[in-house]
Amino acid sequence: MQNTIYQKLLSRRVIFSLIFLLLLAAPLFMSDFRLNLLGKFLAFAILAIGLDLLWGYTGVLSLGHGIFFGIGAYCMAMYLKLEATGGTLPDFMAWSGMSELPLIWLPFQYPIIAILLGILIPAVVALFIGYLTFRNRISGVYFTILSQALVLVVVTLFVGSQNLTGGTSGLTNFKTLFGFQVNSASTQTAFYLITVVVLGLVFFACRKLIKGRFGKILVGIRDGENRMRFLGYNPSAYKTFIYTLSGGIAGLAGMLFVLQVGIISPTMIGIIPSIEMVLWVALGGRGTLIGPIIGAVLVNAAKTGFSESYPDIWTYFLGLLFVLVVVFLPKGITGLFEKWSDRRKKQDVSSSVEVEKSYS
Amino acid sequence: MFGLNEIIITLFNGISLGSILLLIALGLAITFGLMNVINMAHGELIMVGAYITYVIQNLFVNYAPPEYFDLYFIISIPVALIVAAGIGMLLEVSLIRHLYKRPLDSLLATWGIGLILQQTARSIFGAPNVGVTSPSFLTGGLEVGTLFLPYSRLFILGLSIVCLFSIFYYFYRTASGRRIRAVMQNRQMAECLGVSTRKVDMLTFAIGSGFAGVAGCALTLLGAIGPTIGTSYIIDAFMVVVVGGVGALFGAVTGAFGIGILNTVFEYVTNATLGKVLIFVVIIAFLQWRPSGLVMSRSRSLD
Amino acid sequence: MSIKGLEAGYEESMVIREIDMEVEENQVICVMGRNGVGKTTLLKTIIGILHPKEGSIHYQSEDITKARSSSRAQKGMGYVPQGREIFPKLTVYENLLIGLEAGKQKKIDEKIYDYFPILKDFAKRNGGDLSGGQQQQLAIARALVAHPSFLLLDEPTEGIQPNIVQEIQDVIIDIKNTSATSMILVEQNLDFVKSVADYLYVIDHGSVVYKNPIDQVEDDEVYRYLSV
Amino acid sequence: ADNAVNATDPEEAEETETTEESESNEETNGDTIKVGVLHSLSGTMAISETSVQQAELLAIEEINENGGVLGKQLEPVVEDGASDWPTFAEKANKLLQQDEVATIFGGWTSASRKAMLPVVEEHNGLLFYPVQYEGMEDSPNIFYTGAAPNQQIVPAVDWLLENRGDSFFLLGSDYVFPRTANAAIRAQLDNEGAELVGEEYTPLGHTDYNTVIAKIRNENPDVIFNTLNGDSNVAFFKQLQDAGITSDDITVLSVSVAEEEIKGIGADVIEGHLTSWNYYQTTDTPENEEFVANYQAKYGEDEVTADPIEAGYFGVYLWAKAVEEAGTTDVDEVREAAKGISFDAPNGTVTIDGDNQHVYKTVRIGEVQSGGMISELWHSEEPVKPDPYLDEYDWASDLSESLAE
Amino acid sequence: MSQAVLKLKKVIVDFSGFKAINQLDFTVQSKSVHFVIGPNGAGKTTLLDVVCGKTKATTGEIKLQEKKELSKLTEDQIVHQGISRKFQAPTIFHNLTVKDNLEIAMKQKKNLFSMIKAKWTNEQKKKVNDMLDLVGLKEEQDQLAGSLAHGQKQWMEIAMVLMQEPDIVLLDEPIAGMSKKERNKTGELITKIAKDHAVLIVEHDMDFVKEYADIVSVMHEGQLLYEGSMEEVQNDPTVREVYLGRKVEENVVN
Ligand SMILES: Nc1ncnc2c1ncn2[C@@H]1O[C@H](COP(=O)(O)OP(=O)(O)OP(=O)(O)O)[C@@H](O)[C@H]1O
Ligand SMILES: Nc1ncnc2c1ncn2[C@@H]1O[C@H](COP(=O)(O)OP(=O)(O)OP(=O)(O)O)[C@@H](O)[C@H]1O
Ligand SMILES: NC(N)=O
Ligand SMILES: [Mg+2]
Ligand SMILES: [Mg+2]
Repeated sequence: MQNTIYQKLLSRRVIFSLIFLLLLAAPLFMSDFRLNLLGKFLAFAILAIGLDLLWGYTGVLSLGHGIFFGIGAYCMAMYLKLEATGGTLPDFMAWSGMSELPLIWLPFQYPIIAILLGILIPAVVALFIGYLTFRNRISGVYFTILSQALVLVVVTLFVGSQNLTGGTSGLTNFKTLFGFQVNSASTQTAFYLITVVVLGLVFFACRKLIKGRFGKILVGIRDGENRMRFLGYNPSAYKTFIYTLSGGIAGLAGMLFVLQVGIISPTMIGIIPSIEMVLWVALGGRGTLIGPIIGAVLVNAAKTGFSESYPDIWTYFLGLLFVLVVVFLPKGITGLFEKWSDRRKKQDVSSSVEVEKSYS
Repeated sequence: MFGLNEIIITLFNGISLGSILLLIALGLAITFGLMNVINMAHGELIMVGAYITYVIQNLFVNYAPPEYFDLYFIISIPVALIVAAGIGMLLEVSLIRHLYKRPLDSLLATWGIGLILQQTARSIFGAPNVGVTSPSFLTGGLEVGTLFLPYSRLFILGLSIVCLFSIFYYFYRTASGRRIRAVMQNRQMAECLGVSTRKVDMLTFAIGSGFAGVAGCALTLLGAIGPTIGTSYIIDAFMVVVVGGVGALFGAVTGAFGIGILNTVFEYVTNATLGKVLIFVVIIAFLQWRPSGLVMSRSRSLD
Repeated sequence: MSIKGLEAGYEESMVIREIDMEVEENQVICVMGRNGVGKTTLLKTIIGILHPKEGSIHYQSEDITKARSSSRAQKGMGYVPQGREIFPKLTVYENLLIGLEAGKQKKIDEKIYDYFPILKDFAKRNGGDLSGGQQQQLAIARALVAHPSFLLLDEPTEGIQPNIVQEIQDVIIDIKNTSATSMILVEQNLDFVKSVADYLYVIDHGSVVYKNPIDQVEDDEVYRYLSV
Repeated sequence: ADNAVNATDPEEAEETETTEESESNEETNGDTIKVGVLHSLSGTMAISETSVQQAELLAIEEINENGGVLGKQLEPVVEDGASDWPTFAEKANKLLQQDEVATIFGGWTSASRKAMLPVVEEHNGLLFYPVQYEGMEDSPNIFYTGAAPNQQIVPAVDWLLENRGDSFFLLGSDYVFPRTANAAIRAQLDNEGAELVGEEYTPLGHTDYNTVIAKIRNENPDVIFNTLNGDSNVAFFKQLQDAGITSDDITVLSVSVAEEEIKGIGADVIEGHLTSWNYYQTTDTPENEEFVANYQAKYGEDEVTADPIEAGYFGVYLWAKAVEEAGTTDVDEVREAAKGISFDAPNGTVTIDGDNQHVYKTVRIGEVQSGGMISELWHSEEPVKPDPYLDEYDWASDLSESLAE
Repeated sequence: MSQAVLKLKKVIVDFSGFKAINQLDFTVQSKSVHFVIGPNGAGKTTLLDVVCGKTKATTGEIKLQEKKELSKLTEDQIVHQGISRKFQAPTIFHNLTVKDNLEIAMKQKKNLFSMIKAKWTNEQKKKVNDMLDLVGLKEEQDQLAGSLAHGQKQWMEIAMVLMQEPDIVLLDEPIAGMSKKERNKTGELITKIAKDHAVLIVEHDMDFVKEYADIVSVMHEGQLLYEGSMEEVQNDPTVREVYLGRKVEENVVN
């Protein structure tokens, strides 16, 4: 028994490393356009890992991760925009009657600060919201719906503050980063590789976090928050921490997104993308760390594929995909794998107990 | 700054917005509040109601004598109810029933359903908005002094109250309603006591969906009818239910009118964008005070 | 009721195996056994919450192995689950009304309130607010209002104050005497069992290891099965 | 297969900038020329954009029936922008890099155009953008076939001041087009000594106009200059009518409401209000008669045509003509050849202005009729030269100065 | 007997008008097995709820060791004050193994940052192993807790309570659903615990109470009806009337 577990672990490690190497080698055999798409998907995958920490492990479903993603992306974009306009005011500010750079844009003249803020601001926003909601034991669907309303508000705010954010159009038309042409093929390849490395780092950091006792506590909070209080834990603190962490990770993902896609706009942080983010996790398999990565890549690949092949009716397929996966693969794709390998191993009775999870 | 007149008209507008919110949230208060199904396709069921109204209007234009035209709207309401309920029932049988134990999953699956329904509408009716002409008895309004209260608004207010009371009566005063509540609280035990939970589930989801249809019908008086009509209302509907307290019908009423009035006031003194932001701040503050909505249901169980 | 070769469990783990049981009209069968041997699982299978992998259940000479719980209830089976399973947000009165779903009568028999007077006092309170013991009483009452012809009781005295335990015992005896109701009763308390049962089964590891009419039961023997 | 082709050519992105490379691409395309058609077919913008897409496909079909371009058939590659600007960028990238299309016809919102702009510039592609917009832009890789502000908004304000009164209420959706347009209108009103009594913005998709209407009622303007976009128009006009305010009380002039939108609003609701465009379905030219007939024959008798639909339609012809002129689909040569090219479009003769790649168009102000058609009240003497930066107007000098940077 | 560890003064718990606990004064002595009995609905569970912070007292004060006021603390803070609670229905973590359940219950620093760094120490391993032995769940240690039988779950929950090494142990009907033999084992365990801790138990099984109680409090309608040894309690006529009934009476006579 002990032995097989060890073997499993070992083989898993091998598989992970193989995938990682394959991703690193992708520039050798993929076209620029496809590589760029894959890089975008992997940025999404980073976010999905953070979201899964929150949902799969801690049982908090956020339909509002778009805003953290967005804030990170905007931070990066603000720097890129300033870099592109080279000292003059960005065009949308001029149209909105501004005469000088607003205060909150000032720090974003410096790339390092912009990058740091791209992680910090979303994390702090999450910390603030998390503190206010979890402290008061707003949980389950209440939190979920609230997080969704939050998206609505943030988007409204971003759209409404056109002089600061570029409004509906968002920020685009970038030129350079650290002096490199952001749109050139070689820079894009570099961005892709950075994304792969960041993904790997985030993955292993999160894995380390949840493999220990900490992870068990998260599961405890997911399955019986109140019970954890009577064991002496303060679930609010844990939830707030994970929320903050996943907010920061989302911000990081947003930055990588902007670098590769070259635009961020409120449509990318709104209700619909926020829900889709959750779908990546669900589809890949929540409560596993590899699941969200698979989910993010597959859903987006499917989305791109469907829409390229059937531009006028592709949403049928996407909708159907969601429905089928949720109904028939409640544990996502990784759940399918698990079932499959379980069946092959025909383990003893103990593992076969199906326990109903109730996440709310 | 404010004259009495302004206060009254703002109040009326707030109540009117509240009644719209209530109407779109009532069905959701059933499917989400009672059944715990996070039905993201609720907005698309509203869309179904709106398109039904459009279709019936066109039937009247093409086949009925013009003097009967206004009747189309009266007929649309029950038809929208029935068709939306039918679609709801179909959804329940094919999909929702697999998801009762997984409320958050229901969110995802119904999101997919929403996508499919939207695309279906686009395929059938085309992507552009379609036009519905309000019946003549609902154009114009009631003039009270300097106030002007549009009939369409008054009608929606009345309709939402009628819907509310029929739902309340049904759920809290009839045996069938009691069965529904029992099943929603403990499906397995209700089954063991002889309640056919399959029937009850189907019926309940159908009722919730049906009221979405009615809301869609009413919304044709106010706004655009297109494939994405649902998305503009769905968040508001959920907010109403959450502020009111999930599972509490009366909470939904207070939630709807509370949000409606506050939103109108905020929007009046600031602008539409800021109004939206302010209302959210108020809701967060409110939930600090009442974390599980206005009508809290204390339960002794641990989780 | 006749049960033949019943096997049931959760997912892939079989909890009960090859259980045969005959219950005649107006007979009270008692099931005893240590924790986790499958008593609850047996009752759940009989009422239809669990579906057996093997074997059959016949009730009033009808095969109900595949029937839904609700139709079993409609056929006159009543169930008092372990853990009470009260509808928490229905009032006590409404809980009882749901109990009526399975029967033909439309009104609650006042006799219920004679058995459990607190139910009348608390009629308007939410079921979920009752104390553990109060809920247990409500659960029994809820099963009784429909006048079931076959009653499944899973540890009905768990968590009940002694004088009410006594009353429940009386109620069971009363039902046995005044109607033709058959019962399967799961209990831990041998004294209680002896005072109401006609027949005793002891289950261990999912199978019947001992059965005897109650008058032939020897305490020591039973205790031996009940201990390890 | 596409992947495989591209894999052999990793530096392709850079090389497309050189002419030789583009020509060699052309050869691999064989007997057809691929053109991209990129509009929102799903999401909220689909309500407007699908019809433009239809018109462009109609034009492509017509051109193909007449022998194609340079003797080759056009092969439309349709993509869905999904009402999401990053998706527009992605798909534009895909069309240029993967499909190597000769040009893209697409976009509706200014935001979608701004998303595609860096992509077409980076890969030296072409974009034909068919919708009226706020101006302040002239990318060498974009042809703007909709109206510039001086071809729609400025003359509309002039006309209103002359004919309807001088107290204005500005109502718009909260994004770049209405905000920028209104900045120009403010300057213009200021210059004319007219009165601005209110300015309100509502989020895109806003559906409750009670409060805005209450504000309008308080201010009682002569004119509401309406730059609302999309669904909001339906809600606004329905609720305006419910509030008992008719076109006799206050004139609403809209710049984003055309025949198509009127269908969704209901003609009786908006009857008597005004619009400003370059084209109406009722525009009386032989080209238009044919266009409407063909469009309805293909897409149904109930379908209407409208300004952006027409602009999408003639954009395809303008491109085709420029390609014929250039004798190649090479972007730089087409751009050069396009300068000054004219085409007899349904709205009249349109000419590409070589300075800014916008087109000369006739301005028309019309009134909505009970049947949903718009009848022209006024039109400019001749096609107006496009002036995206409003350079010709003194009152706009502040504005364009700050914007030109 | 030694000093009082827990003292309730004039505590009222009001559920929208219904006083589940009404002006209750209540004291728990250290190192004693203190049983609370009383009719269904007397307020016993509510008493435990109030002590462990699950329910907030409407008025009154609850003091630990004469100084610490509990009613202001949150549930988890109360746990760290040394009060642990087992609930009436087993509430355990179904998706964790038996061992994991004990691991997270174990006494340790339970704030966020200590937990991120937490590692098994040898001492901790031993503690968990000993506890598994004690409650006889050694073989099941790697099973998911959800797959245990009702009785085993009860055991595991007691183990979880003990892992917290509390000063005061609150048990709500710990032997419900246990067989005779297991009851005895539980009883012995309780006696063992009470060597260093105070144990407050709600129970309906009179035989069990009789065997293990140091002090018995009888609650009725939210108030203390009687307090004393089991013998005294059994002989009190009011207690007999409202609670015990005739059978126990017979037993007592026998
Ligand atoms: N939901 C479940 N999923 C998986 N296994 C279960 C489930 N419920 C019970 N079991 C297993 O089934 C076996 C029998 O449980 P059951 O509840 O029938 O026992 P019991 O005899 O009623 O015990 P008790 O006296 O404690 O009530 C136990 O070993 C338990 O592990
Ligand atoms: N949340 C609540 N709302 C209303 N009444 C409540 C609530 N909680 C408890 N009660 C009432 O308070 C009384 C005391 O309940 P409690 O659970 O303390 O009883 P108990 O002594 O533990 O009974 P049992 O022995 O049956 O478990 C009961 O009458 C119960 O109905
Ligand atoms: N260009 C526009 N109408 O957004
Ligand atoms: Mg049991
Ligand atoms: Mg109790």
